[in-house]
Amino acid sequence: MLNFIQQLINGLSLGAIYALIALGYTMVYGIIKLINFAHGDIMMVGAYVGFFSITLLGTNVWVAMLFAMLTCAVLGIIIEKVAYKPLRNSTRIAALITAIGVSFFLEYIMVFLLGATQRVYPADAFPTQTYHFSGLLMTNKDIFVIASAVFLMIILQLFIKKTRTGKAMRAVSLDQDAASLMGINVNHIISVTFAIGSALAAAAGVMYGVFYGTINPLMGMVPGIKAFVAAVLGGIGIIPGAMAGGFLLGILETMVSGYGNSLFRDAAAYGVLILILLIKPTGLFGEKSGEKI
Amino acid sequence: MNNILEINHLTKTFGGLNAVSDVNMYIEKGELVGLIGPNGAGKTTVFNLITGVYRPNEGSILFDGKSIGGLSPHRICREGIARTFQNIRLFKNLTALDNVKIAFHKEVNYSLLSAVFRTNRFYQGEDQIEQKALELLEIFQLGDKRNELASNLPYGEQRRLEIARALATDPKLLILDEPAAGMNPQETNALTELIHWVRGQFNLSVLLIEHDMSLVMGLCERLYVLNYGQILASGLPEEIRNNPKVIEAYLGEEVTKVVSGS
Amino acid sequence: MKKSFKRKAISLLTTALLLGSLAGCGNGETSTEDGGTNTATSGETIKIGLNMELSGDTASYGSNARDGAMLAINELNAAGGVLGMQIEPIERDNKSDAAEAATLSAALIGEEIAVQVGPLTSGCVNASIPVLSEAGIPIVAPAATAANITVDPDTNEVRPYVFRVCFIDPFQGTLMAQFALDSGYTTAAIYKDTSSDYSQGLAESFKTTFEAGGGTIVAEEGFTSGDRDFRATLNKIKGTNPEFLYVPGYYQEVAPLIKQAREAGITIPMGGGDGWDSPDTLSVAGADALNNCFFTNHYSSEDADEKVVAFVTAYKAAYNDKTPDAFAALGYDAIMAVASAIESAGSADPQAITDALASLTDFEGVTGTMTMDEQHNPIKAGVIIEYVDGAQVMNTRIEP
Amino acid sequence: MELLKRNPAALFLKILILAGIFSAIQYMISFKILSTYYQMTLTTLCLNIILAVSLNLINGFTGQLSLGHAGFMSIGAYVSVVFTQNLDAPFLLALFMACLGAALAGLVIGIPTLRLRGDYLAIATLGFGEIIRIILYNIEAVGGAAGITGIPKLTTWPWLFGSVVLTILVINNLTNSSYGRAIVSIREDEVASELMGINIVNYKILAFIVGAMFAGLAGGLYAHFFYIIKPNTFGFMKSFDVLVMVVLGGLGSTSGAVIAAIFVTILSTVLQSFPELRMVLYAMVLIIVMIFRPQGLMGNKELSFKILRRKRGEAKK
Repeated sequence: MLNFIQQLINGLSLGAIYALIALGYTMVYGIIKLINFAHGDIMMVGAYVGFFSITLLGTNVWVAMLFAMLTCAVLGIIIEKVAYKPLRNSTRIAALITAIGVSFFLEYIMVFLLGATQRVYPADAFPTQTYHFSGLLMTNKDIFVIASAVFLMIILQLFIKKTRTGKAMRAVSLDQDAASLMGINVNHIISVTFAIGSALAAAAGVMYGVFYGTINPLMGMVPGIKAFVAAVLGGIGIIPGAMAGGFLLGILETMVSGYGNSLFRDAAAYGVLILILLIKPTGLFGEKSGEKI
Repeated sequence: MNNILEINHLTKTFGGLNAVSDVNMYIEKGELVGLIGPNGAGKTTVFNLITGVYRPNEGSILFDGKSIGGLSPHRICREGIARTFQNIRLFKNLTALDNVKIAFHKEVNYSLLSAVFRTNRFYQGEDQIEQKALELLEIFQLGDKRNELASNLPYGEQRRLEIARALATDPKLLILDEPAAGMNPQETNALTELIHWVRGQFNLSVLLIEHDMSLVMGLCERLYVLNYGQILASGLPEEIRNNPKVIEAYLGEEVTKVVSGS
Repeated sequence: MKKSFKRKAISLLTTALLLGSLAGCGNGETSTEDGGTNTATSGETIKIGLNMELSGDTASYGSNARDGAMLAINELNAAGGVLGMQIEPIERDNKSDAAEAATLSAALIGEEIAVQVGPLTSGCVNASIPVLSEAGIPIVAPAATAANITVDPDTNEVRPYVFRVCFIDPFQGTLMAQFALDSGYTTAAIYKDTSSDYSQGLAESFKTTFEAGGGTIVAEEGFTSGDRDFRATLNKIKGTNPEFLYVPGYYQEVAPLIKQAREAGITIPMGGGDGWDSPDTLSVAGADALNNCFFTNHYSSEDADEKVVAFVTAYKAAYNDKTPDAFAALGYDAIMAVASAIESAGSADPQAITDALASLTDFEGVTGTMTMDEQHNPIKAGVIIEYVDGAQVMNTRIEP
Repeated sequence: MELLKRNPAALFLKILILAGIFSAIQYMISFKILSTYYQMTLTTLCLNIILAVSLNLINGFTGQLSLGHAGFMSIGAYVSVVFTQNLDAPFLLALFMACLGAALAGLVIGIPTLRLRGDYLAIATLGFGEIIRIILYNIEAVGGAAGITGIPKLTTWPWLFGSVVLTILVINNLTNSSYGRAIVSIREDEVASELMGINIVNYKILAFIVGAMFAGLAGGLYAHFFYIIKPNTFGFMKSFDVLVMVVLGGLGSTSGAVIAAIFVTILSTVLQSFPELRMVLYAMVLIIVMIFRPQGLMGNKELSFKILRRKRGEAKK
């Protein structure tokens, strides 16, 4: 039982990283209905910006995170304007292929500029502290990522439900044409969405670096796909769903490794994706909506 | 059995809202029926229910005596219902001829292997389809446009091509969603004649949604009026024209339009 | 219409500018590539094909080995070359792809190379062998540790043109298992990288030796390269109460793994192979976590041996203060072994090099002194290195 | 035979050209004019053509984004090797089983996921490819991560040539039939297509199976040429390479896919020494082509004598 709770904690903190990335994924998908394959790679760029901010500028981890978020917000806007916007009225397959192109572009431009070797995140940027409660084990980093995932999810949810921009986002995600008729500047709203989504990815990137100690140009690929699985699991386009999906996926992977066969952990994650797509493609929190004809 | 289509208690809800509720309709064989109503009344939803795009929550749809409610669209098409779309949905990057050929799909009489190995049967089948498709294009005066991409055709011709494509599926019931939208009066007149002629020639029943009242009144033998997802009235065109409820429903819309400044 | 064209034109321009700036950076970065050839004076050169993994998932092994090899070539050329001839490296990227590696070997044969150094991974080496052997060109694999590289597994015959400068998987696994048994441990767990044949090979030989010596393997778990979170499996392993944990993997995964193991309260000794060796292991896992950790290696970059010190200094000077890992050292040694073979053969003819490589004796490399055995595997010392408060300390040196 | 009557001159010409290409290369191989390197590049080229043409059926003609082509290829490779190495089956049977195995996998993944919208399919096929790889890692019988080595070299030029011709022929004949038009109509407008009586799920699955089948063929040929197969060979990167070819050549143009496969194979050889740049360039090709010509360079046009003639006619006007 104790071991089970320990595994649950492990699962939650792994899931928190997925959740953070999934939040941005789900926002972008919600608004332009595009799987932004590059999202995981924006996280990677964020991790690098944080890394250089700490090592070259000597900032602390919080300033580094802020830097990373700002840089990636701008990067997100640029990516949208350059690569996605011209394709807004194209076929879905064209947009998807572009997204894959952007993803590879970010990965290999970083390999080209910085080399494929990994970088070590300075360990003293965020010293680990370990807490024991009656046989259970938790580090300050666990608490930090879980808390940030929940905190950011709540902020984001409030932002979307309460603010003017948030409401405009919802309107755009429901019907772009109608929203623009209502006087909403659709381009502006899409830019804001990309900025927020990318900033969240950057935050996740810095946390990833702090948490696991190393970063490399291809680090975004797998977490990116996993985060997408998390977003689908929770119901894509739904903010609390992304977080729940992230945590669920983290726990699932932990349980497969901890009680099943660690060799098939990733297979289980993709298996769940295919399963959820079959049984309830709209995800756990999603509602069905028909296509307009 | 004199009715080609019979709809009973048809209901469809979206997220708790009734888009269509308790609709009852029938169409007799060979009849030309219109479905009218203000914007957002649920007309296209009824069409989508009949053609299987949506599944009804309640109610039955009988086509030629057979229940088709809940069948998938391609099955319903094979039963003999064909349609056009409010905002034209041609296969834009294909030629006019290919658009029609695709709709002849259920007449393909050669197997996949025949196609791969190019047997004689394949060539015969293709020739037949090509010939039929060309005939149909000629009927709709599109013969010389056969190799044009659908997206390059002028608006009116796209509408005609869509009807031709629908007829290629050999329907018993043709469903037209605002066929005259965006046409000038001259074109509308030609269309009216065309629909009349097509019905006789192909031995069809026709159900159409239309906003253009002159077309509806001149063409349809019977009308249904839909408002807020419910049948408000039905009857002969003259009866509908003078029905106070209908006038109110339409007037209401006009008034809102004026108020909202559109 | 016009407007959308303008928008597209702008985005094209932006991308073009990006590409332009990219190409600009590229010139500066890749200048090391042909650094070795510029001192060539005599018309005759010895062409060495470098068939390496420079992109794809094992790109970091290939680029480090390439750097080590280029350093060796530059040193040799600066010292007047081999037999008075300059060495001309022909560098090719096999994209970590076996088919590509084979194709490149064929291309290198066309360029009349005397010998091929690389690829790094056993799979790519295996794919290269048939082409090169047919043409009678020797291949020196710096780091292909799979047992079946130099010997044909079907016929059990030694492949005449295939050599390597590293010890083989079974050697490392056996070494560590023996070490664990000697230390008095009777139960062990294995946590291996299932996506790497290297890791699987080490795990297998560890298991065989350990069980043959009377020990029990209580758990065998796996991760895949790229993983960073190992806590769930570590907790599971912890539950099986092993006395020793064998983690044959590469430092990218092993370092966070060790750290997480210690955080999860796994205090038992842990062991691994040469894949552990990197300064990153220390900086990621931390000195405390690494106490009571041991790994088998070809060489240690912190070794006080003067050959090693000279190599590390030269490497750091050449590559932005980067510390050479085992791949870099093995790449360097592969070139040096080839050079030594050419000198002793007195000829750069492929067949002469092959014969000289087969009888290579007491060649002093950075990774140890080696003598080629009849199976074309170097007989060389292996070391077990222990981490003591962050420092690599030679625990045991096992002479051949 | 109708086939002979239709346009005997063109048919004769085509056969003549093919026979010419075949014998010219066979001559060069037999008399060792073509070095091993060029033979290997030629093999890669042929495999790329098969992969690009078959993926184009799924991505280009049907409009469904599949990112799991390398997964199907790996199934073909492993199945064929099991047949030749462990069961001593003749090569033809092994290749046939490779196709069958991959087609079966296409069916298994196709039935559930093709009911979904396009973007889910992309992710599902990606996950599917990964699952295959993970499973292969963990099957000791096929060598785990190390894969299988020492595969007999059975893939020769006649096999390659025959396979390329077969692939192009089958896919071309399929797409130029009613079945092919049905498939294309799905890409153009799924809803309209279904309302015209086309069972879109069936046709998507058909395209998927046929595409997977030829990927399996490519896998079998690959395994018996390059001596070794391992799970990592068939990663996402391989699928990505093929996708670049399809996009470049035109989504829905078989001749475009062939041309692009040739072009990309040569380009990748030229860029050998600039590995990172190659990937950056590939990525930019995807982005730029999609922005300026979302239908791909050739669009859905086929290169044929007819087009050439028409072009000349236009120029005269």
